[in-house]
Order: sequence, then C-alpha cells, then structure tokens
Amino acid sequence: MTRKCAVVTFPGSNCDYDLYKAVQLVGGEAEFRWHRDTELGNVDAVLLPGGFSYGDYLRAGAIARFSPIMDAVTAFAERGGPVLGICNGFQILCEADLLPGALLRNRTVRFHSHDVYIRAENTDTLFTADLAAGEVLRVPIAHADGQYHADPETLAALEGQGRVAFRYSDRNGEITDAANPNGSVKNIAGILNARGNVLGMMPHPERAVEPVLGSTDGLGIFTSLLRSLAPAGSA
Amino acid sequence: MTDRSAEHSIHYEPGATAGTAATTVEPPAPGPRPGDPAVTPELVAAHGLSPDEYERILGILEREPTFTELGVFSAMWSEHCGYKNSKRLLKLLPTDAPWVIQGPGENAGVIEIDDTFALAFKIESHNHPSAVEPYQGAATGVGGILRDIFTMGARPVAVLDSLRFGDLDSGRVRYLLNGVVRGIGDYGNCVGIPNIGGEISFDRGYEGNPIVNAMCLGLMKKEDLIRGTASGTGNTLMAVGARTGRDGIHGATFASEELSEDSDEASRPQVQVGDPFTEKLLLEASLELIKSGHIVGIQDMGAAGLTSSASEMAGRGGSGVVFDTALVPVREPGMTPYEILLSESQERMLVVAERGHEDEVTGILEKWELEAAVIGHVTDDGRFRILEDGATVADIPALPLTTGCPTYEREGVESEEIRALRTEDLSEVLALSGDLTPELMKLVASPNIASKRWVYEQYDSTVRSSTVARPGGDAGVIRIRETKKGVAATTDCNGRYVYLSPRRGTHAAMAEAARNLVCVGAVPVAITNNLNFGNPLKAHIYYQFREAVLGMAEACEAFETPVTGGNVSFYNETDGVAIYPTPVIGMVGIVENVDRVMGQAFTTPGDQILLLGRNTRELGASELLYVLTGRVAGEPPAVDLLAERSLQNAVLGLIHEDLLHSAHDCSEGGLACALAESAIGSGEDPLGIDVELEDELPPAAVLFGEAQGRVVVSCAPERADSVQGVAERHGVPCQAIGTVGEHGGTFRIRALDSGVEVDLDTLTDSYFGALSDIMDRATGN
Amino acid sequence: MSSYRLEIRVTPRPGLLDPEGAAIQHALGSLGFHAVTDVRVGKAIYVDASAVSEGAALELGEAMCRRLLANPVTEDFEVSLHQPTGAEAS
Amino acid sequence: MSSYRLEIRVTPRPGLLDPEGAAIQHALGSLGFHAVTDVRVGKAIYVDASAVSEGAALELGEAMCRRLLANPVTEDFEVSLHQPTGAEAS
Ligand SMILES: Nc1ncnc2c1ncn2[C@@H]1O[C@H](COP(=O)(O)OP(=O)(O)O)[C@@H](O)[C@H]1O
Ligand SMILES: [Mg+2]
Repeated sequence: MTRKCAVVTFPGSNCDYDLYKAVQLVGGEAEFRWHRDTELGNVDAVLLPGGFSYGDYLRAGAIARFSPIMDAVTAFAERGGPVLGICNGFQILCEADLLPGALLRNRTVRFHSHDVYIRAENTDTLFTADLAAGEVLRVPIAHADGQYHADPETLAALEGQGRVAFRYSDRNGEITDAANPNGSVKNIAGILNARGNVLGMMPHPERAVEPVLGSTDGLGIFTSLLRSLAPAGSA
Repeated sequence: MTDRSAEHSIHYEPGATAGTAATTVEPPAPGPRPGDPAVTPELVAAHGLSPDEYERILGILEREPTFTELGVFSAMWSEHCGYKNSKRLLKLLPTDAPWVIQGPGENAGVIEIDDTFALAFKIESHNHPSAVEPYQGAATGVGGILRDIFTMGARPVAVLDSLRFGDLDSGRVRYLLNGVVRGIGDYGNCVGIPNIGGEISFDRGYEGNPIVNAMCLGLMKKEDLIRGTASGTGNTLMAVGARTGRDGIHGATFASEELSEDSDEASRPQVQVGDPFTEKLLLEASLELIKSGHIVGIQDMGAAGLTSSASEMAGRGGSGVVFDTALVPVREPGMTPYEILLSESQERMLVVAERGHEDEVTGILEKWELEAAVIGHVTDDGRFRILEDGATVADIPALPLTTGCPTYEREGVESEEIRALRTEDLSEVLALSGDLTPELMKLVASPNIASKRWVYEQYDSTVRSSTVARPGGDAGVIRIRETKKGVAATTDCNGRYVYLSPRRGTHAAMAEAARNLVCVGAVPVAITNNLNFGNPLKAHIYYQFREAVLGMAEACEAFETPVTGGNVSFYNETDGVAIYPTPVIGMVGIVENVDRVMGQAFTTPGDQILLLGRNTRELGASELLYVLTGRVAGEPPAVDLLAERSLQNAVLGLIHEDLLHSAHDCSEGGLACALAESAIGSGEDPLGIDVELEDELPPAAVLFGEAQGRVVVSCAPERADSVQGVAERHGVPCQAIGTVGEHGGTFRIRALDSGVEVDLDTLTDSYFGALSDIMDRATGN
Repeated sequence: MSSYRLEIRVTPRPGLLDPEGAAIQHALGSLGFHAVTDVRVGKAIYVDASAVSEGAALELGEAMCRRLLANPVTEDFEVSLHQPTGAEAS
Repeated sequence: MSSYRLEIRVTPRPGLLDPEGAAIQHALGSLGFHAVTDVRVGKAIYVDASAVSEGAALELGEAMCRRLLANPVTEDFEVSLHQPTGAEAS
C-alpha cells in the first residue's frame, strides 16, 4: 500500500523540505520532484510548496506555472488526484487555472509573518476530514501577496458549493476584519476546486506540526490527506 | 561577450597562458594598458593610498604599479579589507576554546555542537550602502552574510539583524527604516532563511549614519566544512553565479570613507542591486558542489569582488593564481580588467575545482540555471597574476597583497566633552517619586522599548519549520532536526553606554547578550562582533575603539565565549560627526533540550515573581533620562563580570531543574519595563502583576534604572524556595517581589512611597502600538 | 527584420482595489500633494524585440501579455511602441 | 482648475541589474518568444490630479517623482499626460 506524496521543487521554492518532513511525520512517503521533470511517476498526491518560485518576479507563481512539471500536475488533477498548494503553491495553482481567482498584494502592502487563526469551513473534504466542523487552527502565515480576490460569480460559486475550505478568524472562530491579515475577500484563506481534489491555502500547516514549533494544529490537514489515500478499511 | 567567454572556456587549457610557464620562467612585467590612465600621485591619493603605503607598494613590486594593480592594492589595502587601523588591537581578543573549529580569518567562524554537527556564524555590516540606498543596501548586506556562511559548507538556518537609526520624528529616518526593513525582509524571506531576532534602537546619535548589521547562523555536518583556499597547482579557477557588471566598483574603499553631504550624488554608480532568487539558486548549487567533492575551495566575491576572493584564496593556500578577465562572464560589454577585478556585483562565487572536474561543476550549476566559467588556475609561484586576452595586466606577489597592508596603532585620548557628560548631575531625575505611571507609559511607548513587531513581522521567522523561539523574546532559538538540541542567538549593544564609557559599555553589551541567551536556556559558547565606529584617525575615536576591544576581550575571558570572527566598520561619520561607538555583540549558545526552552512571558496566575540580582541607584545613560530630558549623560550602569557569570549559571541551573515558568532579563527601561514585557507577553493573554519593592533606594532608579545583572523569573508558588536555594548556591541575590495576577487584570508595582499602576489593555496597546503608529504615518516607499 | 522597443503597461482592473496605489496616494497626501484624487500602480515593461513591422511588433507584445505578462483575472494591458514623451529625468 | 491623468513611468537606471527583467526575459524565451533581446521592468503610475494647466500638471508629476515616486539613486522617471495608445486589452 503506497501513500506516496510528490513534493514539487521549483527554482526558489523554500518550504519543499518542510512539506516533505510533514508528510513523513504523519506516516506518509514523500518524494521530491524537480520542476523540469515531465512526469510525476507513481504517486497518490501532489504537494506544491511555499517559497518564491522564480523570485515571485512579475507575479507570484506566474512563471512557475509554465514549468515542465505543471502539465503532469494538471493532468493528475484532472484525473481527480489530490493536489495541495500552500502559499506560493496556492499562487501557482491560481496562475495555472487549477483554482479560480488570484492573490493580490496584502492590503497593508507589507509582508506579514505571524500566527493566524483559521476556521475549517468544510470538513467533508480530502484535506479536512480529520478536523471537527468549525474547528479553529492556529498556523503561521508568511506572505506579501495573500489577498484572495475573485469576481462575484466565482465567489458565489465558491460559497454555494462549499468550496471555501478555510477562513481567517479570531481564536474563537469569529470571522472579523481584525482577524483578516491581508484583506482577502470574505476572509478566505483557502479554497477548493469544483471537484474538491485541489486545495490551495495561504497559511502554512506544515509549520505547525510539532509542539516544539508552538502548534500542532496543522497536523489534521496532513492526516486527512493521507487517510484519504489509504485503501478503504486500512486507516 | 557571453559566447566569447563560453568559447574560451571550452578551449581553455591550464598552461595555454603564461600561467604555468611562469612557475619556471619569470613572466614579463605588465606594461601600461592602452586606455588606462597613467598612475600619478593624484590618482594614488584618489585611491585612498598614503604616500608611504605607495612606497611600500613600489617596494613589493620593485616597479611602478599599473592602473589595474593600483586598483587592486587600493581595494586590498583599504580599511575594509586590510584592517589597517584595527588589526593590532583585534589580536588581543581571545579566539580559542576546545569547541572552536574555525576562528577568525575565514569567511565565518565555526564551533562544535556535538560529535556530528557544527555551527558556522558571522556578522557583517552594510552601513554605508544602506545610508545611500536603504533597500538595496540592506538587502545586499543580508546576501553577503548568507554567502559567507554557505561557502563554509553550512546551510544558513537563521538570520538576525542589528539596526540603529536617528530619532523617528525625522522623515528621512522613517524612510531609511522602512527601506532597510523591507530590504532585509525581501531578501531573507525570498531565500527562505528565518529571522529569529536582532535589535533596533533610535537615537539622534545615529541621525546621519544608520547602522545595518546582519548576522547569519549555518548548520553543517562537521565533515562538510570547506575553507576558502586555493590549493593544488593546476586546479581550475571558475567564476560561478551572476554575471559581473559595473556595480559597486570600489565599494570597499567607499566603505572606508566618511559620508558627506553629496554622498548620495557621488556614490550612485556604486549601488549594488541584490537578486535573492539567484542567491537561493547559488546557495543550493554551492552546497551541492561542496558535497560533490569536485571542488577544493569556494569563496564569495564580496567587498573588492574578484580581487579579494582570488588573492585571499591564494594567500590562505600559500599558492598563486592566474586568470584572464576576458573569460569572466560580464553583464555589460567593454568592461576593463580594472572594472572586472573590482566589481562588487552580487551573487557571485569563485570556485577552485579539481583539475579535470570542470564539467561536473558546470553541470551542477546548470541544474540550478546558473553559469560557470573557467577563468584560470592555481599556480605554485605565489603570485596574483591577471591577464586580459592573454596579456598580463597585473602581477603581484599574493602574500604581501593580502597580508602586507601596513597596520597602525594610533594614540587614543578620551574626549573631554564626553568625560564631562559622564559626571553630569542627574539628581532631578533620581528624585522623581510618587505616581510614576506617566513615566512608565512614556517608556513603554518609546520606540526603543516598545515592541519591535512592526519590524520583525515583516520577516519570515518560521520558514524551515525549525524555529523554537521567534523574535520577540530574549533570544531566538532554532532546533536541530533529528536531535533534541538547538542553537540560540542574540545581538546586543547599547551605544549610549559605550559612548559614555567604552570599556564598561562593551562589558554591558557582552553581559546582556549572555543574559539573553541564558534566559531562553542556552549556554553561551562564542561570539562574533561588528565594531561600528567613527574615523579611527581621530584620537578620541581610536580611544573608544581600543577601550571597546579591551572590554570585549575581558568579558570574553570571563564568560568563556571566544571570538570566532567579526567585522569592523569605521568612518561612520557625517560631516565630521561620528555615531555612538557601537560594538554589536552577536552571541550564540547551545540548547541541550529544546523542549525546555524558556519564554519571557508570565504564564500562570498566582505564580511567584522573583528578582535575581541586585537593584542599584543608577540612572546614567538610561532610556528614562533620554525620554524625559533628551539627555545622554551620567555613568552607564556598572558591570561585575564575575557576578554576571554567576547569574548566568544560576538561571541555567533553574531552567535545567525545570523550576521556572518564565525568565526575562532587565535591559533598557529597567525592572519596570522588564516586568511589563513579561506581563504583556504575546499580547494575547496579558496577565496582571502585583509587585512590592522594598529596596531603600530612589524609586525612579529601582523602577527604571538599568542596573546590570538582573533577571526576572516566575515559578509556581511551591517552587519559590527551591528557586531561592539554587540562587543561593550560585551566590546570586534573589528576592520574591510579588505575584502574577489575573488575565486582563491590573499592572501594579509599589516601590516605597512610589509606584506605577495601569490596566493591562492600556499598557499592551501602547507597547504594541507605538512603533506601528509612527511608521504607518511614514512616507517614503 | 528590424528591432523595436515595446512599452507594455499592465494595470490593475478598474474597480479592483489597488493597495499600492492607495498607499502612494496616502503618502503623497502627507507630503502635501493635496491636488491628487486617485493613484493606480501598474507595471511598465520594456521589451526589445525584432519583428518584420511595427504591426507585427505590437502583435507580438499583445501575445506576450495574453500568455504571461498580464493576469486576465485582475489586470488590463496596453502595448505601444516606446517613444519617450513628456519630461525626461535628468 | 481642471483635472488631468498623469502617466508616470519609473524605470531602473541603465546598467543597474534588473533581476525581474532578466527573469521575465528568460520566461518569454522558454515560452517561444525568441525574438526578445532585452526586458526591463519599471512601474507605471497613474495619478489623477487637478491643476491649472497641462504644464502645471506635468510639473506636479515631476515634483512627485523627485519627492517620492522615483528613487533618485536607482531609478529614472518620465512624466506624461495619459492618452491610451496602441492596442487596448479587450
Ligand atoms: N531588527 C530586528 N529584527 C528582528 N527582531 C528584532 C529586531 N529588533 C528587535 N527585535 C526583537 O524584539 C525583541 C526586543 O528587542 P530588544 O529590546 O533588543 O530585546 P532585548 O532587550 O532582550 O535584547 C527581541 O526579541 C528582538 O529579537
Ligand atoms: Mg533581553
């Protein structure tokens, strides 16, 4: 039984190793893929890490989405394979049209690095099944371009179809403007594609997986993902 | 140019040039190069070389230097590279201990962590570039220090930054702060190195000359240590990474001159632009190269670029080098050897590859989308020989070039003016009593004491998922994966103390650094330092420098924290006015068990609060004095190095025995501000306190004096006796001073007939709001 | 084939909020430029390229914008041949 | 007083490294735009302001550049009155 996750390294990725270790920590098998690879090989999930692919030049994710590996990632997603993009990974997924909308410069026009609280809005997904409904997670953010934006129709679809995975909240789960670190529309911190197999989120669950790091709230996302990969019965 | 160098590098064969032939036959001395200016006394002076230094050059060459050679000498013999005015004193610093693997002289110092791991660390200044262009100046400062670390074979795991600016009411200062912080952030964030701490303070003493020092820590397996040496005759010199442009030509000498009104104008062409994306690729490629075994040496092309990297590698290797500037990949056509040798374009490395392994090296760089070009090779003739298309343009004995720079010991005399400041009468401030809450609120809202969140939240502090203690505490801590161990680091220096009393002030900087480390549970093991001073040719500046170095040496002995490297930045003056002497101490410590790392915030209502160390009647050089009267005067706090050492051991013992819930040292703003910081914590759950101080001393001094050697700890009430016991065993005074109150309660301290009392929300808001309120009004990009 | 310098301006969609523009407007205000009523910030990208004609060069520029330089979700673009106008900085 | 839209272009000084331009040029190349020989990236800033005349508006723009919009150490600027040229994005 393989529960193998491919972690894609783009030039400028810098959370690839963190993601690799997080997968191992919850008992998964992790393998790196290089952005120039054209095939993913036999893997059960694909993870796009945070960082500054191509230095975030032009627009975050705009150049990386053309990396050779992205055709394979797109095909994998279209076959229903689970794809998780975190931070820069989320930005790449939006640029690659695997997720709708775009991530704009934070409303403060500054980089923001601190813990935030996010509320799980849909716990009936590959990535959130192990979370309690409305569970509030404490996880770090570290980005300058995290302001989620989408046109009204797209927003309506996201909301209507339960495709908002996480929202920035206060620690009691209240959705307030003060809890919104970057000005994202409707406090959106993470979204799913229509089929529910692609998740993009700005916060960094892989940085909150051990007590020594100050929070283990990120674990649930990885355990959910791995459980969803396990053959029925075996988890 | 590209194709040309590519073509060359294919056909290049060691020996095809004058290179190895020269090892037997003396090559012809370089003649004047068409288009280069003639070497005149004026030109020599313009290169910052004194007549007797020039005499020495004639002696070394036994002829007149060419224009190119003049440029090479002026860069290598600049203050920045040659340490003319500091070398002799720096020799006095203790540099060894059983755990020191690499002391001063390399790109970075290296210490042993355990049988497997070693820690490389170093601090570097970019004051002058940041004064001219804050964003790029600070960004390239971070880039440079990262390269110093990964060229040792270590992976950078943490950055700290030590900053000084003028008062924030100046728009120019806010512009500088904003640019510097964005520059440090954008560069480190992009490369993916967490920032775990630093310091920042504001005082008119830094008005014209901000200080921007960046420190980097790198982890490595011991066996991966590599040094910046050019060894093995016939081995190949390769230029890797970014192309060479006309950036920062003579930055090294520029960094050794005073800024003047027209500096902005004058130094424009010298601005270097950083590319953190290329740096990240270069970092990965370099570590892969080092592990690959295809190279014998690697060095950053930093200050004085190719000149210093090549000649220093030859100097260290006791060998020689020959290379052809026409083979160096350039960004602009028509660059002269002079420009190529002195360019300070960023993100470049000089690599010495095993002869015959050039293709493997190139392959690794191509994987990371970087260029590598063969430019020459290592010789055994001890000469630094530069060709242009095969014609010799410079031929200099390497050793005299790197080590022959004349060094000076000057006479130092304390300035009368400063001596007078020290004896000024502070009684009116000492006499303050009654309700001192307004004074507390002034201090908490002073940018020097208020939270630095506005700064460090622009820095990624959690990337690499290894940060145990982020900015905001006494010291930052990084865990070492696959072990229980961690490394801690802090930077400290109070320039006012050093200004008023250089030796004592430097003791205080060392003492605070060590206190910050022990407060998180780390054993201090070594330091790097960045000596930021004015013009050393002035007697009172040289006095400050000498006293500071002597003070550092004494404290290093007392704390058993040897110096493994550092950096000297002189000429921090504008129109003749020098900054406060600022010897920034970057101290590192080892944490045995990261699960035991201690925080500074009170954690539990009902806990007992104890003070380790003794209060005094000192208020000299205090933030209180500056905030209330705008004065920088009086005797800075006295430092008892032996008492500090006992205090350090006591705190470590308490944390080791798991007796504490919090530990926080007293620094600027004194005991009251330390208590405030512990009460406020992260700001999420501030806890009230009720403290009673019985010292028969002026309340203002007890509350706000900056007496050294003090740490505030908290523990469960039933542990208080054990805490007292441990303190006693170490001979450290320890008094129970109060208790931790409720969430959202009141912050109350009584000192004899005086005291402070304020509700936590008010306290917390002004502590976190002060700096951001000022900066969000800031103009400038 | 002759060579052209294309000037490509990529700007945030009208109505889309522009944090950078807002920050600059705020800063200009506090510097005393009160006559300013709105600021929008985009990119000016100068592309040197060889093409058979001006028209071909412009088309090339538009193709680049559609493919890479502009984000269709948030940005508009304008392509023109570069001829410095107005006041040059000294 | 009438109101004007100023178009301000801020570009990196010639000779200074432009990493963003380099990255974009590299990307365009790998997308098949081989005709591209150089790319430089700057800012296009649109400022709406009221002024007594075109000349006054342009002067205002230059003053803004000197005070805030352009970094005198690393950037040049051009100010012009905005009239959309070339091809508009649909
Ligand atoms: N420039 C900076 N970069 C990162 N962290 C900083 C900076 N300035 C201050 N800090 C952090 O803010 C906190 C308070 O700084 P400081 O008052 O200097 O602490 P201390 O007095 O314990 O040395 C520390 O955790 C320090 O690391
Ligand atoms: Mg401290």
